[in-house]
Amino acid sequence: MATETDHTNPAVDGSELIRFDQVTKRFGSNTVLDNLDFSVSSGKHVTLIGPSGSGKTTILRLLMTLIKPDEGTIKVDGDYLTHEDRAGKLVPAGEKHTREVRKKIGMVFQQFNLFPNMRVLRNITEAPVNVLGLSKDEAETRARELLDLVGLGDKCDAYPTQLSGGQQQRVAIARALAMRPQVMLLDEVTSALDPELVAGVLDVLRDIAHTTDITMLCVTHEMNFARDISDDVLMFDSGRVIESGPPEKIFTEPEHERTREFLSAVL
Amino acid sequence: MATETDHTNPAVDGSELIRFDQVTKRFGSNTVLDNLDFSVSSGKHVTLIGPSGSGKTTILRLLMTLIKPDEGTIKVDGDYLTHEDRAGKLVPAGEKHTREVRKKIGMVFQQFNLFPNMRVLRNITEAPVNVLGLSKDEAETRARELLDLVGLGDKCDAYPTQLSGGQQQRVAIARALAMRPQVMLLDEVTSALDPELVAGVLDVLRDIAHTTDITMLCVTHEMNFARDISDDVLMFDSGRVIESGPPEKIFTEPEHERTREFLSAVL
Amino acid sequence: SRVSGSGAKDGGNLLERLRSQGTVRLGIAGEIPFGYIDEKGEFTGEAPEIAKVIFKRLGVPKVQPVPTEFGSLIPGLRSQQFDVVSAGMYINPERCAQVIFSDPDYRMRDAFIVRKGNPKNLHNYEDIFKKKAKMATGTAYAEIGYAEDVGIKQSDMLILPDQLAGLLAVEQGRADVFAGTTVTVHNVVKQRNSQRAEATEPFQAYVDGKPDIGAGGFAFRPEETKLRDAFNVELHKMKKSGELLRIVRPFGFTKEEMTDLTAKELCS
Amino acid sequence: MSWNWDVAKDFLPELGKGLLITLEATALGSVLAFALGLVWAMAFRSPTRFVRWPVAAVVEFIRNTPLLVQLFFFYYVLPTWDIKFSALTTGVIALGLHYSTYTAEVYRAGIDGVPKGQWEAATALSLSRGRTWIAVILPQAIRRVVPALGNYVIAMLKDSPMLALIGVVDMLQKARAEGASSFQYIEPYTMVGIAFIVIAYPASLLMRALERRLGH
Amino acid sequence: MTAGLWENWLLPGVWITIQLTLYSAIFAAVVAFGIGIARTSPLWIVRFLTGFYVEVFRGTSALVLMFWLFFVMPLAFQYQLVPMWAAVLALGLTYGAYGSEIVRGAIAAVAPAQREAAIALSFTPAQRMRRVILPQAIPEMIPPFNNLLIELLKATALVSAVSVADITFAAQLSRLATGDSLEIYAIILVLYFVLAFVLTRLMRLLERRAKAGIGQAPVKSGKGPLITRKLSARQEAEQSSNIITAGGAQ
Ligand SMILES: Nc1ncnc2c1ncn2[C@@H]1O[C@H](COP(=O)(O)OP(=O)(O)OP(=O)(O)O)[C@@H](O)[C@H]1O
Ligand SMILES: Nc1ncnc2c1ncn2[C@@H]1O[C@H](COP(=O)(O)OP(=O)(O)OP(=O)(O)O)[C@@H](O)[C@H]1O
Ligand SMILES: [Mg+2]
Ligand SMILES: [Mg+2]
Repeated sequence: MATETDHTNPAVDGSELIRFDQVTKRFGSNTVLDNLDFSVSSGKHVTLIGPSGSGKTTILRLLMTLIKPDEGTIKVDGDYLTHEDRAGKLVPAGEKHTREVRKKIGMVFQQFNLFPNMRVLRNITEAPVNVLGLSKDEAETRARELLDLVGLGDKCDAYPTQLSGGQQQRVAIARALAMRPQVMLLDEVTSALDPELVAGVLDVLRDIAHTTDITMLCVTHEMNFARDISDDVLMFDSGRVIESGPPEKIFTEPEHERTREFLSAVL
Repeated sequence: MATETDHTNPAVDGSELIRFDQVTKRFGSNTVLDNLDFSVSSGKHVTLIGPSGSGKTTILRLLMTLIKPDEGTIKVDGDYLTHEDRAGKLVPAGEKHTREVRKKIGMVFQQFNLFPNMRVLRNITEAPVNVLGLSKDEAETRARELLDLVGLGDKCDAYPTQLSGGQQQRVAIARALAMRPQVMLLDEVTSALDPELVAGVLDVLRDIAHTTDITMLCVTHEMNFARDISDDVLMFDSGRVIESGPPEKIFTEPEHERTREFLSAVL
Repeated sequence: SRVSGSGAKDGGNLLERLRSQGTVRLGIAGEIPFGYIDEKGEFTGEAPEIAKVIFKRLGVPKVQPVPTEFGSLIPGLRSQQFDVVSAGMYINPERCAQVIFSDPDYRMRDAFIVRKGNPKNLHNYEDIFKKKAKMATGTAYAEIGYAEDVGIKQSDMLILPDQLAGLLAVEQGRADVFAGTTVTVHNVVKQRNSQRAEATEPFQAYVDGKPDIGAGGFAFRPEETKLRDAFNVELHKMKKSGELLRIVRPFGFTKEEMTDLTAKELCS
Repeated sequence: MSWNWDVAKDFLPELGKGLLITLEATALGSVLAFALGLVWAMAFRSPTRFVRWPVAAVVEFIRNTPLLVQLFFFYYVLPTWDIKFSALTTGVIALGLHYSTYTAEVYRAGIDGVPKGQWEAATALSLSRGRTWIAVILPQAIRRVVPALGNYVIAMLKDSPMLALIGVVDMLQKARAEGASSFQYIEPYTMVGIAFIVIAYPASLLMRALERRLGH
Repeated sequence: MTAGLWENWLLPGVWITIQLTLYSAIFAAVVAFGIGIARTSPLWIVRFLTGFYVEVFRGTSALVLMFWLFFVMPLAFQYQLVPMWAAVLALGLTYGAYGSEIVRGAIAAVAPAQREAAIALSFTPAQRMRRVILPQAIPEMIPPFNNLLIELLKATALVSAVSVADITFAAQLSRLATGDSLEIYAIILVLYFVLAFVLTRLMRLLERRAKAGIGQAPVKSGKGPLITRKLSARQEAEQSSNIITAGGAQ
């Protein structure tokens, strides 16, 4: 998985879309990721599993540039994420470069993080209009389509606080999709929800996984869901990938003792 | 139990020490106690049991004059608690009269309520010195004896925040005893404690119950403790005593369906 | 402390009390040249210097300054914050209703601070009124009354705390003219060595169409007539001997400013 | 107490004119304080300490020194630097600047109260920094600080009489002028005092009501 | 600035400002505790009157009040205070009203269970207040009181308007004497800042001792701006006084 591929047409299905190269991340003296290498091919749905504190969220936050790696580089679609290639030398990226690369990534958070001061529709159109430069009409048409997709066509004018958690999360998914990202990051998107609301959100995600060719990087504890949608499952422990493979293999005949332990605890 | 007794020597063992007469207490439209009659004889250890919200705490708080009854009268040791007998007419009691009657009552709270600004010794001596007029030396001698009794002879100079919950509760018991009350009110004194600290407090109370002739009125969910120390158990429901008797009877062959239900749930 | 009842009809005993204390408190208003604190932190001025001499002769060796705002001089005197107002205060009927005055120790006409070259050609209050110039003056200055007399509304005036603020206001164009007494305005222009403003020639102000004589003296509480009379006696001696002019000459006063008017004339 | 209704009646129109100036100074001062305070609060959040530290130092200094002295400073010193302002303008600037150091803290609390997830969501949507402030953070922050800001408006109202000391003809200055020229003190000063209570009390009741409504 | 101006006016002015702050603070503290405690009275008339007092004095401007005491009182009541005491009275009454809200808020913040425990031990209402409630409430009052004290220090500059020779008044005289505004005002702004800094430090010390006195660990000052007026303290002040105060009444 970690071999160099052709960069001339990087978004083509099957090519390498995300690449972590010797990435180290520390919080104080706590080394959370230790010289991590891993990559995700375009169009794939990859699930990260592993015990709490193993660094799954950290990977997503690095990709979203919410935090910066201490060492190593991250490439997205062939471009360095936190570095710039200036005359052959890697220098820390400027805000503008980062924003450009980051546009290819969308993220859905555990806590939804909808903007409470905007109605549902504007939550979705705000970024397309101001970042992608879509006209208001275009953005609204796109937003309405997405809301239909997540089954909330009638909630355009509601404020987030007027929605249930499950509905809010579905709006958050629509909001992320509205930016037409090449890759979606999903960090335990159902774990803040009441149990009866989980299914609705997972159904929407399944739908998206099966009907679009968007690349997905999910952290989840919903193993059934992971099995359903994943092309690859990566098992993390202590900031390293200790095992990876298609879900049928990982879930049924894991190689590592640690994976077995973990799965027997969560399944 | 609710018959009039001789008042000339009211504190004598076996005479009536507490008497509720047609007491009604409402909170807003919620009638918590409804024409309640009941009495406690001097020297007896009485336990109040019953489901949550049945009015047990309310009874203790009425006795402690933390709240006032809406109707009816309460007598302690032959004196009206919240009323004064002025020229044969019952009038609401003044602060001074109430305080005089209240001196016969001590209370231990669920949350200990030690004074955080005073060291342990002063927590205990403060009231005897300022209310009973004991000299500082007398009060301290008494306090040290009581601290020995509750097994905390070495904690005189600690602040309450430096003690564990169980230790704080034992200090609270000592503080109440230091006023030499005729009756002690105990409201779920162990339910705010970590399980491993409960036993120590109950042991102290058992000790006091068995070695002194102080009257005790306990609300507790510790049925074993109730069985151990009680002369009488009163089963409350919806602000009424629905059943009463010695613990052997109540715990083994309760008459009422409601009591049976309650006991099967808590035992 | 209670205000001493103004009922004392016997002329008061303040002078005796001052003699036994050895100190008299002078109310001054921080107005150059009448009474002010100089660069060395010492208090001086035309009026305090006269007062120092006279009180010494009356048997009160020490004077203590109590600087205050001009508008607080009369209330301060009446409420015993100090014993004498020694600020070159103009004597006029309104003030005479509140306090009693010594005979004036100087008389003076008004002058203006204007921008260099006097571009609006302002020489008296009528000029200001006619040319709708923006006038500034000090809090509670008598000049407010003079200006009102020709029709300038008080609400159109810029009332400033002191002459230094006035000079700056004119220099900066916040006001076209600052009105004050001749010596005051000349002094401040000189002190600041202003490059952008100048003082005009003195002129006569009018009230009710009659020339108003601006003459200033020392104010006392109404019941203290004895002290005032004793003060007057010494003042007159100094006027006669020419000592008065000698004392005040360093503050920019000339023979022009000397007067034989009495407080009685000015109060009516 | 010798209250003279005639004096009071004569002073009333003057009081009215002074009141207008008082309100004008308060209103303009508030606008300035609100705007500047926001600038400070955003500067506190600046990514570079070369902005944060100097701003923090200046804000601390202004907040811990008297408004009156600042007023004199601006009134007497600015002209020597050839900056020309009327007394009222100077007063409004001093008032606004002084109170901006208080409103800055209010905004800061409001901004800190916006959950971190909101910043992260804005980053995840690639919103620019400016857009994040304008569309996401400030609308949420300002809503909760409105009552606190309102309280500072009332405080400014009560501080506005200081402007009289640099010659702004507000209510207090009207009373001083009346006292100085006619030696009538009782009525003008009493009326000014009452005027302040009559305005400030309902205003603070209003703020308390607002606080309750926006409570959550 | 000449030595004479420093010696005769500015330094005595600093001393006057310190005295004023001290006296006004003491007076305000007495008012604050008196009114703050009275507002918890079971008698409605006491609560009403003290509430009225607070509203009136929070509503007035301290400067207007000072002028009133200085100019109107002597005429209206034939009673004259020397300017210094008129100033102390005005500042004390105003800041006492603000302080009373802090006192009331801190008393209300003491756990009701403490009051109940004290009743159960038969303390009289006065003993409850003095021995149980206040000792716990006072440490909580110190941070908001610190803020109020700085406001008070700043407000003392107002006394220059009624001719009390404090720092600000000395500055006015010096300005007239030298004609130089920048230097003198810059100097006294720094003087005020230093005084504020020293006061804050002292209050910090007091806070630490008070907290230690009730068995609580002293709070670490942590980050916070150089002069220590923590935001949290400000918020406490705001909450407990329900309404501003900061800068409130000058
Ligand atoms: N901002 C931070 N500051 C300090 N430590 C952090 C921070 N964020 C994460 N960590 C630490 O990094 C480690 C990995 O955290 P991370 O959130 O990536 O784990 P995770 O695999 O997502 O776990 P979980 O399943 O509980 O969400 C943990 O030990 C965590 O305490
Ligand atoms: N201060 C109060 N205000 C309003 N209602 C109250 C108040 N105190 C008690 N109640 C109500 O009175 C009823 C009886 O309360 P009480 O605390 O006496 O019950 P309890 O038997 O002690 O229950 P528990 O076992 O849960 O402590 C409850 O319904 C409670 O909600
Ligand atoms: Mg995580
Ligand atoms: Mg209970």
